[in-house]
Amino acid sequence: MKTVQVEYFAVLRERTGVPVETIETAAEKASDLYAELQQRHDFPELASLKVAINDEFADWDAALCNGDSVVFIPPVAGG
Amino acid sequence: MKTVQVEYFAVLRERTGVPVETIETAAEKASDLYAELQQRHDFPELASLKVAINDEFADWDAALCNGDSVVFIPPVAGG
Amino acid sequence: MNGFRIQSAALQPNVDRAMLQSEACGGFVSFEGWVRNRNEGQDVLRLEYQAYEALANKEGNRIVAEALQRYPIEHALCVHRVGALEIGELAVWVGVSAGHRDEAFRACRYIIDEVKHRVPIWKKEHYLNGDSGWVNCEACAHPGHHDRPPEKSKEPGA
Amino acid sequence: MNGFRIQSAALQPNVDRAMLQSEACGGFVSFEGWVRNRNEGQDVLRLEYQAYEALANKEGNRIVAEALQRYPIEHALCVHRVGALEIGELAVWVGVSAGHRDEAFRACRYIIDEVKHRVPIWKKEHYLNGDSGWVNCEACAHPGHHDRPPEKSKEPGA
Repeated sequence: MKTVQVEYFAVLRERTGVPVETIETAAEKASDLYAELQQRHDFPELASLKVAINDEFADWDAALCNGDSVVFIPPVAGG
Repeated sequence: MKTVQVEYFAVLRERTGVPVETIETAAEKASDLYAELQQRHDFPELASLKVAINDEFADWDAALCNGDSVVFIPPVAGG
Repeated sequence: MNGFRIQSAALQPNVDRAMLQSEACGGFVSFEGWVRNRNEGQDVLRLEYQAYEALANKEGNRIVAEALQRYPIEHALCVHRVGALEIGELAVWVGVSAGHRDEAFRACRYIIDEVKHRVPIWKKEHYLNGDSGWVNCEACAHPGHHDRPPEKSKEPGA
Repeated sequence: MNGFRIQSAALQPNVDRAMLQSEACGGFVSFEGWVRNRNEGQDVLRLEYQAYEALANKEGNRIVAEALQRYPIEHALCVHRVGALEIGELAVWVGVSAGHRDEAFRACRYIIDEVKHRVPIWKKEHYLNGDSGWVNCEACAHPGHHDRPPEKSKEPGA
């Protein structure tokens, strides 16, 4: 088990009701963690999202380490 | 013979030394008038210029009428 | 004075524009994104922008650096607002100064296009009919949340 | 608030920009032409713009009308300065507001390109070395008038 910090934005923050969670997880990869949270919070399908680990874009296959900060990124709409 | 008013801009005004002249001329066409003035004022070749009659772009072949106002237009450089 | 920045205070294009001036520059192009009163056929009351600031600043600064590398320009700056915005307010400003106008136009266009596609900033529209929705998020529609119907558009906004 | 205008007073882009705002517009693009300190390899001290105002206003307004017809934009305005200008001063300003940014960029570019090619306005540059010359006038070079050498460029300036 590892501990990661997950910060939520936009639709994800609306679904969770909190901006940030500290999570104990057995997830190996970012995509595993998303699947876990998707069930709990009724998140949208992964296909339309990106992920950032420690404030940098990452692959969904990237390994999660203890203490990582993770952000799931729904489709952006700046400007 | 007809009387036309010719207004000068840019390099042409520098060559004539005056912004406007009233000219008695036998010139039939705008190009004839330019040829006449070119000799008197050492104007550049006609090919690079345009002409306006009564504040509208005109053909060099346009007939001149008594009382017309004529402007010869060197290459523009606004902006 | 090059880069990207996020702020919650109202943008001041005059102040930022002055920072891009240079005696070597003959051309300056700026883009302003304003909050419209309609989008996708719905009457919009107000907007809310949210940013993942740490990554948005990184990605925004990368985009401006790319523009400076691709085009022979002098200065380039992009400022994006976050928080609650009213109709007509300025949401994003891009300014580019260059020796010649062609490069200024192209670099300005590059920056706003890339910012809209890549920078993690989200926009929630609040509609006249009481609904609201996160723009461009087809997957966000959710019965019971008063989100608007899924969007078909792949192009992010104006 | 659409059109073209010439003025000898300093341009005020903020004032004109405010006239183009509309709640239906999501995008605004502006171009500014500044007086550069160098052109075609020579150090420029100052500039002098001269306009054939009656025809310049007609042609300028035609160009803006063309832009409004060609592109789905809301407002378009171009203001050109005449008289003596110092380095760094604003010589021409174009502003375009539109529902979407693509049209605003394209219409703004169209207007400045056409204005530079078609509107009877002339620019005289005064150089550090004491020479001066009417820009773009290849035929204007004239021994004894301290005009600069003929230009090869067919493209009118920045």
